[in-house]
Amino acid sequence: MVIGLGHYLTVAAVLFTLGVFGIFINRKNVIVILMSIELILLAVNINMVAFSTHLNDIVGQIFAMLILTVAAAEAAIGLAILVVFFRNRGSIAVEDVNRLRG
Amino acid sequence: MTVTAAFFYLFATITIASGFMVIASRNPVQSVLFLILAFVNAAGLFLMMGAEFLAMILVIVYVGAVAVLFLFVVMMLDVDFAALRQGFLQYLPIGGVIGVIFLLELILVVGAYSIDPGLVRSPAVPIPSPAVMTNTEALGQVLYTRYFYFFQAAGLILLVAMIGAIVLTLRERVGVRRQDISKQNARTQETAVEVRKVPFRQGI
Amino acid sequence: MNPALTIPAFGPMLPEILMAVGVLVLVLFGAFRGERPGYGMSIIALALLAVTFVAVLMLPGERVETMAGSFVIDGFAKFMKALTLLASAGGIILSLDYMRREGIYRFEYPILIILSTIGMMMVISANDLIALYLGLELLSLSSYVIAAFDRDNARSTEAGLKYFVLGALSSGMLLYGASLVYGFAGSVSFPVIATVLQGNVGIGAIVGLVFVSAGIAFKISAVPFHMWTPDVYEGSPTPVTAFFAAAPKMAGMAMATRVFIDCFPGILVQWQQIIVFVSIASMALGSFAAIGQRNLKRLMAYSSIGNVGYALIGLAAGTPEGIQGVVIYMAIYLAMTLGTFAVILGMRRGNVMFESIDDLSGLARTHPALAFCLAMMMFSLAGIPPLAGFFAKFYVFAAAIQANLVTLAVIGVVTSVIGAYYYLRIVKVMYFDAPVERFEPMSPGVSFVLVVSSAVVLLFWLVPAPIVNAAGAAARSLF
Amino acid sequence: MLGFGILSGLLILPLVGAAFILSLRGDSEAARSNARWAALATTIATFLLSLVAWARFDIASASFQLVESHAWLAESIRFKLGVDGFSMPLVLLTTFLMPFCILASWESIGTRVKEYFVAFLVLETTMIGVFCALDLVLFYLFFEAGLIPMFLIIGIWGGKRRIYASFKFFLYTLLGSVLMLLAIMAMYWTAGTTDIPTLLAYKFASNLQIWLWLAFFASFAVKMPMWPVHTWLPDAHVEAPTAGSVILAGVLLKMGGYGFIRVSLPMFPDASLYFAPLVYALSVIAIIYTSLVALMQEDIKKLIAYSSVAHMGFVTMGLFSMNEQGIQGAMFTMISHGLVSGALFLCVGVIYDRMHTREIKAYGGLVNRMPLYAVVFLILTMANVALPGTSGFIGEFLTLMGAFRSNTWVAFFAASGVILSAAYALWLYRRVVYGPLDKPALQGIKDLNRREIITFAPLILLIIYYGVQPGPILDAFAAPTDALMTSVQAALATVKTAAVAAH
Amino acid sequence: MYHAIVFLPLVGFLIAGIFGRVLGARPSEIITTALLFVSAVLSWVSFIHVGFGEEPLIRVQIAQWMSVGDLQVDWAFRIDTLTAMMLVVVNTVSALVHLYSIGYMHEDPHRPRFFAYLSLFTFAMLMLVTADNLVQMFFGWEGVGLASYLLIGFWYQKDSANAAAMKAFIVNRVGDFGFLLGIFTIFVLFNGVTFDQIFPRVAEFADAKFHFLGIEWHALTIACLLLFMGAMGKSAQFLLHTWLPDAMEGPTPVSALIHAATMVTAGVFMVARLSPVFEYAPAALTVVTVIGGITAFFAATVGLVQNDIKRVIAYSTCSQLGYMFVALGVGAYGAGVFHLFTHAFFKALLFLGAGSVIHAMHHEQDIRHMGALRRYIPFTTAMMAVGTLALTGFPFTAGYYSKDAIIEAAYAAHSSAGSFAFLATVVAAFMTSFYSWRLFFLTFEGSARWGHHDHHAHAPHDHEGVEHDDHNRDVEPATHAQHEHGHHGSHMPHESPLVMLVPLLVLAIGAVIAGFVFHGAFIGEGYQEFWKGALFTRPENQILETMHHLPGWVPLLPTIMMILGFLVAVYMYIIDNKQPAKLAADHPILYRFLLNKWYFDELYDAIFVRPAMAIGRFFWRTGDQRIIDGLGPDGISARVLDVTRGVVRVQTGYVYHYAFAMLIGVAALVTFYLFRGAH
Repeated sequence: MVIGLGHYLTVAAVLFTLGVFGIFINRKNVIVILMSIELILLAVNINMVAFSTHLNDIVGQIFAMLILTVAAAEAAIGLAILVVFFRNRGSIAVEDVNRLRG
Repeated sequence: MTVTAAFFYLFATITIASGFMVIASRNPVQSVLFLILAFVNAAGLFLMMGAEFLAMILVIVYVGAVAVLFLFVVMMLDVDFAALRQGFLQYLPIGGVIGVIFLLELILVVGAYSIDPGLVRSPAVPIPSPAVMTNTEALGQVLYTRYFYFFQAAGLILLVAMIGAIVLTLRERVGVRRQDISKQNARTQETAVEVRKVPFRQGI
Repeated sequence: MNPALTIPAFGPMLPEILMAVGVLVLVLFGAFRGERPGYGMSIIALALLAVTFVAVLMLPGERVETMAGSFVIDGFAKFMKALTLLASAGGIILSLDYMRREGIYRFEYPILIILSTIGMMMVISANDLIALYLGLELLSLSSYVIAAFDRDNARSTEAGLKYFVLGALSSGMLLYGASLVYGFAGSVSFPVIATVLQGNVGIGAIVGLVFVSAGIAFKISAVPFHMWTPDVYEGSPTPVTAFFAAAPKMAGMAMATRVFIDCFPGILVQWQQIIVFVSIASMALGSFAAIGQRNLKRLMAYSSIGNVGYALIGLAAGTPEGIQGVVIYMAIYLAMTLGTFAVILGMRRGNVMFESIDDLSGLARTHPALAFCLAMMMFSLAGIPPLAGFFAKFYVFAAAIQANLVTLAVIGVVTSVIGAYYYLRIVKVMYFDAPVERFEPMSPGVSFVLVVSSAVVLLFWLVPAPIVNAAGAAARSLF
Repeated sequence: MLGFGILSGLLILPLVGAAFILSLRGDSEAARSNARWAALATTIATFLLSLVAWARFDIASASFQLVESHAWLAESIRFKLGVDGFSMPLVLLTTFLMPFCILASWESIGTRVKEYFVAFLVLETTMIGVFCALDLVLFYLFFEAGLIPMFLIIGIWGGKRRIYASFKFFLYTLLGSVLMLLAIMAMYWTAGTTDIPTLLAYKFASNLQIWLWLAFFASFAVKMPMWPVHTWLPDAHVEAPTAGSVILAGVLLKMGGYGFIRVSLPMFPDASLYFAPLVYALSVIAIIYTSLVALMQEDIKKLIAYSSVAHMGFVTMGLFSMNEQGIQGAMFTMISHGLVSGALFLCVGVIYDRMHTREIKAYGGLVNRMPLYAVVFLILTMANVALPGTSGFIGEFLTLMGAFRSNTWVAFFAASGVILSAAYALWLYRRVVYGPLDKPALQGIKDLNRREIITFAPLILLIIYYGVQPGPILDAFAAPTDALMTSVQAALATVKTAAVAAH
Repeated sequence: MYHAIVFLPLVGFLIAGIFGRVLGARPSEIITTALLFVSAVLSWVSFIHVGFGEEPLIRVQIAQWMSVGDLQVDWAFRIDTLTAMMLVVVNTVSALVHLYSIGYMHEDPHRPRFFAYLSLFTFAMLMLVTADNLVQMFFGWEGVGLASYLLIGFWYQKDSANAAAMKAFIVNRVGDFGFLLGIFTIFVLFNGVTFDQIFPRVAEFADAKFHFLGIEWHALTIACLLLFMGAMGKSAQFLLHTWLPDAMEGPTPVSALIHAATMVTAGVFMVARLSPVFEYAPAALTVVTVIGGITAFFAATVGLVQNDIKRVIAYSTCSQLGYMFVALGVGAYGAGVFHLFTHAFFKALLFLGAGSVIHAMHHEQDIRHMGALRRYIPFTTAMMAVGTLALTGFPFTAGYYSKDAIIEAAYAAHSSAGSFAFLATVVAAFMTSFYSWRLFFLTFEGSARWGHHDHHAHAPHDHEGVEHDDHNRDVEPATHAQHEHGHHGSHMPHESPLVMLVPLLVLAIGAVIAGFVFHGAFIGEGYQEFWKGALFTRPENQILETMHHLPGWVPLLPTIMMILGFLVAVYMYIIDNKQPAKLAADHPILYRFLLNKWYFDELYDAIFVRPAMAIGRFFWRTGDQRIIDGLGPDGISARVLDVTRGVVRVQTGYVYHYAFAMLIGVAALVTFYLFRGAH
């Protein structure tokens, strides 16, 4: 049984779905949503690296690396926003993020 | 079953299981920890694919910095673990069904790849054989030359992250006494000492 | 193979370089100068934008690739960059007075706008998926921050949070799609992808295309990836909303055009269906949902969703005429949006800003000129000739008819009639209802934006040639 | 052509007046008065200019005259103006009616005077533009642009349900015309131009004609308005201020008829023949249906509005009868109806200004205190029922004759409108003007004042003059009608040949 | 000259109409009357010139009216004997009525208006009779309708007058509906509407067919029938007669001029004018005969029981018009026109006489409340007697020649329609005699029934021309009718002023001698020389010949009927005046049937007026408001709002819903492409 590209892609697909699922199924707090996003990015990275290896093209790894960088930046900003939101509302429950609607 | 396959299934299973626990765990601290677990195992997968540098980065940057940041924030925000609210289970079935369908479709799509490799392609920058240079070196060679534009752009993004985090969270606290070295250095006798002539018998 | 030996051409990147260097200088300047009253930082930022604008205009018109093929400049990019710069400048000018009076001014605001603008320009010139992603992230991350810029305001931070969460999700989707496209086409470079993906391609690439489209659709707030828009527009500080409604839309549409026309021209049949679907859904939702709004900013959010739908009609056509329509549409939409937000920013009494439609009641009596301008904006948005908005719609619908997308065009005009209802309602409130208390006089910056955009909207029909011809040239440069 | 011609002048002049009024400062009585006089002067100047155009117009020629063409959207979409025998009289009608509208608003408009006159002047430009445009996009531009000032006029200075009426007016007509816009585009891509003279010579494929015709029909039918898309009109009329109603009935409705004769009939002759039965049916229904509805109205303006719908039924019927009598009669009906219904709305305005109600019940016996008014109203009523000797007769007679020539059923049913119109018009007259003056509120009502007499006199003189001497207008229609007939006959011949071949 | 004849009344109208208020009443009266007299004198001149001169046809072109394609319509006069005769009738009667009105209307504050209307009417009537084409005739046709409308509604404060005016106009329009279609048919056939274009070519179309309403008709028949519909309306023939009795709401001189002498005969004139066409449409002529016969009979029966002095005469007019149509229908155009001519004199006389009575009785019109007036107003009585004799056909009066000629012609036609018409006219002759004498006796003989009946006079519709409105600033107190009226009952009936009596006298002379003098020219040996082809008869039409060779009893029959009618009237109203009431009581159904005019008004109300209103209301409330608006704009906007509410509800504000929407969007697209298959 050879572990091929398909296996990695499947793992990535499952992780991606879990990430997406985590975003809309989560009712607890926003931080988990941020983690779900990290899962999605992780899935993408697995994809990228898998393809990179498969295609024998290093660009995929470059891409993955840049995604990692950006993901870090994103996490920083996300957490910063979360903090100011918490300061204002005293909660980070997802259900409390609903002042704006209609 | 080869060793490769065994490791693959080990890493893959743990990654997916911890990924699931990230979103399923009731305690966000546990979620962060599962996230770290997922990252570490994913780094294993990276290693198996030959992306050693990325695997290292994943552990260092993600586990070392990002995940810890998460942990820090979770602790700091002192979240109360409120009970699941009404309405959650109501949406779970339909959400689950759509999620599962979505997943199956994705697997179907990526599965198709392994069967049909598709068109002949020529890579822009082929990965040099590990014998010629290491993965890290290969990355470095193109990142700072051919792709230095991306590198600069990533720098700008990090700058934004920095500015953003500061502008959002930094508060100038009034009434906090701080040491201001330049101010101290700039003091001269004239500014520091005031000589006043005290009128006789009148007080200041 | 040693690419390091060839130094890429920096000329085409001059505007970006200017901006990047400028923004670093600004950061340093701001950091050392600290918080001071006055418009200093903003003025410098505006000057920077102006210089960049000139640099953009001086770029060559023909297509040039640089940075190992990651960066491209052509007539289209030139035109859209110019529009984007104007939009950003508008965003800064509109914020001049507001931020101070609301007490939320910090020098980082113009810096973030500039950074975001750099992202937009990168996106417009992106010639591969990585450049696209990086530009998009630069744009988005700055946007998340300025959405939450009023950090002591629950609504603003909520807007920032929602924008961030959904934006991150969408960029995740875009990335996933990009990874699939990369995997199935074997390259991230648009020209390569374009040659590889021709005609009957595998499902993998198409699913990748779907995910990429989702990411793009999120940025231009097209249905069903629009849901952040009303909330973010309502919650953000008004100048920020104006900026969001104007600048990222320019970049977003440019990005969409770039991706679909430059990267996936070979599978037009496939993506055309996505665009048609998204376009119809956006037009319909924009029209219907806006009717139920009382808040002007929220209404403008739905309006922008609808307008994106119309602009996408031109893209769906996939022809030079269609792209010309998109370009013209965006140019005119820019003027209408900035003008409308200028009026919204003029709704102030003392320290209170008003943003409900009812607060406009009787504006025609208290501020005839203001009301007139807003009314013209509304009629223009509704697409009534001879105002500019009509021509915007004219070109995209004409392209759709030419491309035989008659159903799309018919749905488009019908929804535009439905949409006309809510624009009319604003006119009605201003002109037919009894007046309420006067607003304060507008600040000079806001008035300036209003006057310029009103002039464009009102007088476009007399001298349409400059924009039309430039847009035509821009569109042809893509084909 | 570098310079601007006389038609540009007609378009620009009202805008100049509007700009001048806008530049007036303040809302003092003096400013209002200046605005009124400026508006009056502008409209009169425009009218005089249109007379100059009329003088330079060669009535015998069927081609477009006073043509000017400026670069615009594209090489094939130009800012092109010109008039022929169909449009010139309509231009004159527009410029002629405008001063009366200004006069009618002299005292009745007390609020936001400047805006009011600006709106009217802008409206005038758009109306003239519709009739002068020689490019379909330009035509559409003016066609739609008129909605804006009219919307404001109804909405700001209208009656109780003005908001409903203005929205209905706006959205209804907008919905109709957007389809026309799509058709224009389709024509553009098919023929490569939107230049009207070129398109007149272009032959569209028959199956395409059907769709294009329907799209244009959607617009023109709403604008006319034809049954069953007429319901915006009564509401708009009732709520609009007097001058608004005058313009609405006098000019705006004519755009639909003008569109038919400018676009539908000559450019899509096959489709026009194909759909003629539909138009006939709708016209006849309109005539009978709306006449009956008019009979039961309790509001004077609504009654006149419904009668307008019926009269427009005569217009469409005449146009699609596709013979000289029908077409020229229809065109004449439009001119005549412009004068008559315009004057009738002015008439209603007179008593509305005094009593602020349009309920028929509120009136009665006006002749006792307003003999002059009664005379004016009588003449207009008679013109409305198409009494020979008034201009109304010429049009109605000719359209009926045209219809009779092409289909006796249509003429038969349409002619019943002759009876019904007498019924509703006279009944209105009886209830409003005749009878004893026993309503207390009416005891102090005053007869026409000097301004009102000046307003009515020319209208009535023209109505009677054209009833006795319709030549000046009818002759203008003759040449283009002949040209149109030639092309329609050619199409008819083709269809017949095809039919024969099919058998 | 012809310009003067036609346009002088117009001048009078304009002067009185526009400057009447400035000039005052008396100058207006004098100007209009004087102009009319000039016109009348000129008419006589032209009549003698045309009728007894050489020139067959004079055509006077005035101006072009319409020129559209093949349709050429001019303003032009066509003067032949028929026209000249009509000019005489119209202008003479009109001039006399003008004169008479000076006296009759002297109390009325709106005299300028009244005289303006009269002149307008005269002008329109002249345009009608001088028309050289059908459209101009239609102009006059509708013009007289307008004038009639205005004059019937002259006393606009009376609701009944307004209603009657409206009714007259609308019923006439029903006729005009046919007239118009007739014109169109003629145009389609002949490609022209001018008589000169039509008449020479009629024979070509003798057998032509024409599709009308999906049926193939004999072309000329359908054209004539449609045109005749117009005539029916204007001449108040059966089915379209209902307006005429109501028209008596107008001032009495109006009734004399318009609703007796001139306008109502326009239909007769039209058929006579178009005799070249009708001659080729025998079926149409049959219809004309039958309708005429029915009208003659029907109107006479109703006339038997009416109590309003003017209504009796109105029904009489209606009946006499039926006679005229009978004559036309059987082809005896001369007889019809001759009766038109004579009828104008005696019927105008009767009306004006009735006016004089009403004047004398202070606006009392009910003959049951009169009686014994012979002693108070002897001159009027005499004049009325002359009129009655002429109407009933007393030998050697005008009616004797013309009416008897018609009855003979009907007999001579030897057709079933003719026989029917003969029967109807004979019976009608009897009834005419009866009701005329009944009227006469009730009014002038017997006992005075008016002294103690003052309460009745206050019923509003019974007063003619009384200004009730004290607020009216136009009322001149000295001549205010109420002044006299207030003392009603204490005044004796009085003879009318001279200005009213002179016209009576002139007309009486006409009523006596017109038949005797002109019968030769109109229907006798001078026929051809007199008419010179203005009345066309086909060679096969030999009715005038046949009339001279009838069995002896036929010419005597009308006279016998006249005498019978007289005798019955004498018996019932002089000898045993309880009889009428008893008769009415014995036959209540018949009596009420007749009294209510065969219930025509009620019938029309039920089948036309009410349904029209009901349908109108239905179309408005249900059609327009519920269906069209309900399904159209209002319905759509309501649906749009429903959708809006739904869409807005989806925007919950929860991030997970938003994310879910995105997921669904992507999933849907992916699914779409998966199942569509990437091809």
